[in-house]
Amino acid sequence: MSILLDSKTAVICQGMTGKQATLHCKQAIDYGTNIVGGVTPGKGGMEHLGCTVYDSMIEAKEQTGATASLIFVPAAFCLSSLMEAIDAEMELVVCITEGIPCYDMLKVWKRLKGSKTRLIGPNCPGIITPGQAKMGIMPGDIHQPGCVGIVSRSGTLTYEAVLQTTQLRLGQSSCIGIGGDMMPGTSFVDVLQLFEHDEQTKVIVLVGEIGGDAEEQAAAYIKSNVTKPVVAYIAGVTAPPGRRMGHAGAIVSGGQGTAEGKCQALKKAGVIVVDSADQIGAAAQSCLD
Amino acid sequence: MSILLDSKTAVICQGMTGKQATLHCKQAIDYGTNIVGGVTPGKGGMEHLGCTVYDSMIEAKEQTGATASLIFVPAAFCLSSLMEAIDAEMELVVCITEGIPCYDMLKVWKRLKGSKTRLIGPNCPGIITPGQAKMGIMPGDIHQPGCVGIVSRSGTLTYEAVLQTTQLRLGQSSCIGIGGDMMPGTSFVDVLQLFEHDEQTKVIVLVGEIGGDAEEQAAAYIKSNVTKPVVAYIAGVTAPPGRRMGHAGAIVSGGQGTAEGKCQALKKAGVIVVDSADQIGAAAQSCLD
Amino acid sequence: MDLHEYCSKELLMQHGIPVPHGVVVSSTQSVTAALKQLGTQDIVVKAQVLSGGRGKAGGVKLVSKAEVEPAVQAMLGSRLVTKQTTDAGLPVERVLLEEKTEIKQEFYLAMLLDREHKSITVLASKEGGVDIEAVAASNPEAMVQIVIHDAVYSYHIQTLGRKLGLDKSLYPALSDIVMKMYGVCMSSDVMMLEINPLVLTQSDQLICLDAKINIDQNALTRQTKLSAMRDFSQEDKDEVEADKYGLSYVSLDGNIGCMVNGAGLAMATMDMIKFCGGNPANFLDVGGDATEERVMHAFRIIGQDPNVKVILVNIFGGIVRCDLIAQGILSALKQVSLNKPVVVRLEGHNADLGRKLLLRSDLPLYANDSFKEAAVQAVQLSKEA
Amino acid sequence: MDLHEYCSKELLMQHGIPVPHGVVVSSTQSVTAALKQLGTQDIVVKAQVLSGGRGKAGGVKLVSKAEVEPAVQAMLGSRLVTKQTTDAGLPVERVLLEEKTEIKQEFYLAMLLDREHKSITVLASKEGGVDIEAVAASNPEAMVQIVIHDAVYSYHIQTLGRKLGLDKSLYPALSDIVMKMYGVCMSSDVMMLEINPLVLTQSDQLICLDAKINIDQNALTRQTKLSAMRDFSQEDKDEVEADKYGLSYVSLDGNIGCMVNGAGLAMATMDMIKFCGGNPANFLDVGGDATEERVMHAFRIIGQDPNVKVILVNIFGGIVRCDLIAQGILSALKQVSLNKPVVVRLEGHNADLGRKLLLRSDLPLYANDSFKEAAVQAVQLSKEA
Repeated sequence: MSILLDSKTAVICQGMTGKQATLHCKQAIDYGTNIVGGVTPGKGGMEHLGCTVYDSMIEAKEQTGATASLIFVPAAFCLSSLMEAIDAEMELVVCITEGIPCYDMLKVWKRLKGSKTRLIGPNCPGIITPGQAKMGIMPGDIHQPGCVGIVSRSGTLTYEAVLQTTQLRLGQSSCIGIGGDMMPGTSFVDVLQLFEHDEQTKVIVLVGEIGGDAEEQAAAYIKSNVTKPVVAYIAGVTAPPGRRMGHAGAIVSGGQGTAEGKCQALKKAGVIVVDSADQIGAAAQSCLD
Repeated sequence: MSILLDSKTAVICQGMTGKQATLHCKQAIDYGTNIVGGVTPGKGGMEHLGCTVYDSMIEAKEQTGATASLIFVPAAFCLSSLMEAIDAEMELVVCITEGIPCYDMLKVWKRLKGSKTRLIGPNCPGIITPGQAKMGIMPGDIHQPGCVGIVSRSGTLTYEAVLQTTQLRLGQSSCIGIGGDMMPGTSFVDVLQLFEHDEQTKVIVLVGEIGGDAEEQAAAYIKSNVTKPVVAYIAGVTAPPGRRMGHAGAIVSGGQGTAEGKCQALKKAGVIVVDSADQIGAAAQSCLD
Repeated sequence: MDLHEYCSKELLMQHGIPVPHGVVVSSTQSVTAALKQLGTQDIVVKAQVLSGGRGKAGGVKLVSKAEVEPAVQAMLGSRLVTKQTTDAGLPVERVLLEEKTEIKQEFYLAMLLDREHKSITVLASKEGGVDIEAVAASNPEAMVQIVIHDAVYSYHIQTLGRKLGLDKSLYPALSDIVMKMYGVCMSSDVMMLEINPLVLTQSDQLICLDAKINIDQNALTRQTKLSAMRDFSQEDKDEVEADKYGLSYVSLDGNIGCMVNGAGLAMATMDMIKFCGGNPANFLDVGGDATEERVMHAFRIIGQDPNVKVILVNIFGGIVRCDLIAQGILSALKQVSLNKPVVVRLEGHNADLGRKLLLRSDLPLYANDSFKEAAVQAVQLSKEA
Repeated sequence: MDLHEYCSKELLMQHGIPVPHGVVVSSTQSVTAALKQLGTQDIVVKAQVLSGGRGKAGGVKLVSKAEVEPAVQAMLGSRLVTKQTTDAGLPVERVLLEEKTEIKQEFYLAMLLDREHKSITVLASKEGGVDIEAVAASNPEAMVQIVIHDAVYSYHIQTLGRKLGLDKSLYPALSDIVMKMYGVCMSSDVMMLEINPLVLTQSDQLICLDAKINIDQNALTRQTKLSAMRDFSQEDKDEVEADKYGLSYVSLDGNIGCMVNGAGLAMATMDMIKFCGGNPANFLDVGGDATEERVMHAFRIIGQDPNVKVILVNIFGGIVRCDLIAQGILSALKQVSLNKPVVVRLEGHNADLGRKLLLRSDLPLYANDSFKEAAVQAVQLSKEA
């Protein structure tokens, strides 16, 4: 079992012929991901990484039967690509692109509502189901099939959690980076729900950060809906208010979105909150003893 | 049992202090409908028909706990009222208003998607659960509690079906006029689904008319999802193409939306299609023998 | 409401969409001044009537500047009969003079409010300048359909450009036109905006050679500029009059006049007449509150149709009491002297009382409490008359 | 990106939103000409710095026309220190001169991109012209919040008008302002548009007395006019420089410089330093591909902070190989002479190889394979230095 992605999921890459996309698609294919085609308007018919490139998503979907899309399109053009993927009714869309304007995401959000698409990202490392498939930019080799479900707003910080759980031989069921933007397509709550219903997942690791109220929402959801143990780490205890810490979403404003508030909410919901990032793996293991 | 509306449903009337609204609210209250308040901006605090009038829906909902709204607001202002009802997360909204511009309804449609609201209408007679409650302009006295579920795009034509089933002592479970506009909030398919799952409903009467493909969609749905007998009558066999027959939605264009096509589709789906409007009741009775 | 070609093009032009340079004239006197504004040697002369098929009917002519005035003279004041009009045709009160466009390729491009998808939908075809319904029927593959959910995105344009076989260098021009068409639709309550043909000129410009716009009837009160463009001369005069009194009226070619409350019941009544072997002369919905005044105007308008031999009234008294309606009918009939038999079927609230009132009158009235029997009676009377 | 008050007001004015009549000056010479354009006897003189709390800090003065020039002279070229700035304050390079408004009532009115509701949200209060966060904290009832899902509807305006206690005669003016504010937000990628105060004048006009606009950083490439208004003099010069090289840098007041890849890990590194008893000097994310050039610039910028005693590098080699990163660090350190100890923690792809490379060098480098131990080491070094 796994969530959202497995070795059979047929994946199209939008913007496949770009440099970054080529690098990461190659690694994804090597990892075992079933990438069945690419989309680059105007390059329809060409071959790339052993796949056919199509002019449009609808064509790519019709020809390949793909149900998922991985997006590497530059931020300025990404709105159109996201809409195209939603209009083509892709079930899973993973958007790696960083720097998409907020008002573009506002439009995407309105279209997502009531649509058939689940969007992960943007500005995220993507999703991996260890040993099966990956859609994203995470290094495959630090992962190992196992029982920890990891969900995170950050990239490299996720890898820390992955590495720790791999070194402790717990492994991961699936890892999802929901992204560092203000309005991610998939929230902590969405992923918690999936992990709660996933048999393979025995313990959930949530890696949050300052800004917004995603962690508070997660805490409320966990309290009433999650029976599995949850370990959390929140980055940004030392971040000063009013300053954007790299991620568009990582900003404490008007006293809202502090790490302290998030930790407290999670603790009240019964979550094991660790103080420093190197304790994530050990805390996850302690839940399984 | 009944669908959507019963004697306990707490109803707010938007535009309650208007002339038409006053007339029909009075009749609804006499019929037994649980009308708990009205909304007319600027008239908050006044008493009307024994109810309190509020300035806004959110206030009215908070004060009364209403879950349904009946709208009599003039077409030019109706978009705002519909949005207000949706934003207040009313579960059921019945909009009687005729003549709302299509582009306003386009906006309403986008908001309805993924919202908590079911909209009936606009440009419709409303919904009645005989013996319990009515939200709309239909004459209560021709109805009788019973086993026929009626759904229709027309007003007075629905009353024909009602009267016939009342005279045959079959009675009605619920009757819903989905309205004569191009883009009704609730479709035949939506109501068929409700009737299929309603224990009280033993036979379903569908009254359609030319224009659009709502009847064709209904036929497809019936074929694969409806186990109860369905009787249908389609008005407009003699209507010439390209002319709008009163209702905004009743127009045959480009060879699409003809009565003939609709009747054929329904017959193929196993529906009993009657040739003239006076046969509806008898056909419904024949299903129960 | 349909807009004339010259009005449609004016609206497009206001939004920055390219149309040929042209001038509309309503008299031969203004032709000379108009021609001074036009640059080409050959001029396209187009009769402004609200109907398709003008070309084949002689409503569109390509002539030299010298021949423009006689061509305009021939058109103005005449009635143009096309495939889509009645035999009486439509009056030509204005003629559009346009510069000739050198055509390399013709396309079809339309936007419509799509009730199925609850969106604006683009329809397009490589085969432009012809009867598009024929293309859609004979070669559906040639039609492109693109659903625009919330805005026009570059992927829509790329798809459209590819399907139309346009060179990539034309995508920006196509995008500009499509985006602006979308703007026209959203801001002007457009039900249908049809450009047929959209033309690629010899100098590789995209330009709208003909345009047809239909505006949402329900939005005319807020589209004041557009509703001022309504040309009643192009409409059925009885229908226009009925509209004035809030009556929905459509004239048909039978001989049994119908007066009904409710659009669905009105259609069902027409169908019932046909079912019983007769022929309806019209669709008429008097609306929810069949007041005496409305009923009177309805009788008057129905009576204006010389084909009508008998009138069938079918009223379902819902909220309104049938006895009041009966009184309305009686008093309306006294004011409008019809000299035609009227069959009245009343049902619903106080129907018995209503019928009694009608039967007591000395007018040629037949009261009937059955929908079908009333229709049978009307059909019989129409054959006797 | 924050806009200056005068830029914000210019943008509002372009959209037809009422603001006081004013002129911005950047030298005392232009004061006389500016005053000719202003009609009132008393003039409001406002220092243009990107900070709140200007009034209490002496950045806003109400003076007679005669006193304007000396007031401007005192402000221009000075640095304004407010509650919200650092002790160094911000340079005043422009001063806004405005006609005095006769105030009847002050309100707070803001629109912001609301991440929680995925919408634009209106925030408003009867208590305007004051610190709104204090109002929100002390009297949350006084704050109105209205979520705008897709457009401003009349019911929004009615709700807003009632909650602000406005007379109904002012609803149309309020509606006009709110609709246009919505237009500004949608067309200019506005994260926050704050009008504080919105003023009801003695002559019953609504007018925006102060305005603060923040533009989405991600949208600056398409908002060319607005991004041209960016005033680098108001920003931390190291942060501006870092931004030039694609580095996310925020200076803090500790003494341990940080260089990390990934925003989350960068924050976690700061936190770890604090957790181990130290104090981070900055947040710095070198980004996904920590190229040699970027690493070099990062070292240089961190090194410019005189407080920095030691640098902690924390890199998780995901796709990039750690040995390549180690080489980049070594060669960057050779180009930038730091004279400060550097603790490097490398993890991930080829981390062993990377560590070996670092250990072999003769630079003051400490390689460590544990996140926590590296932090402990850095803290210790910072205390020894």
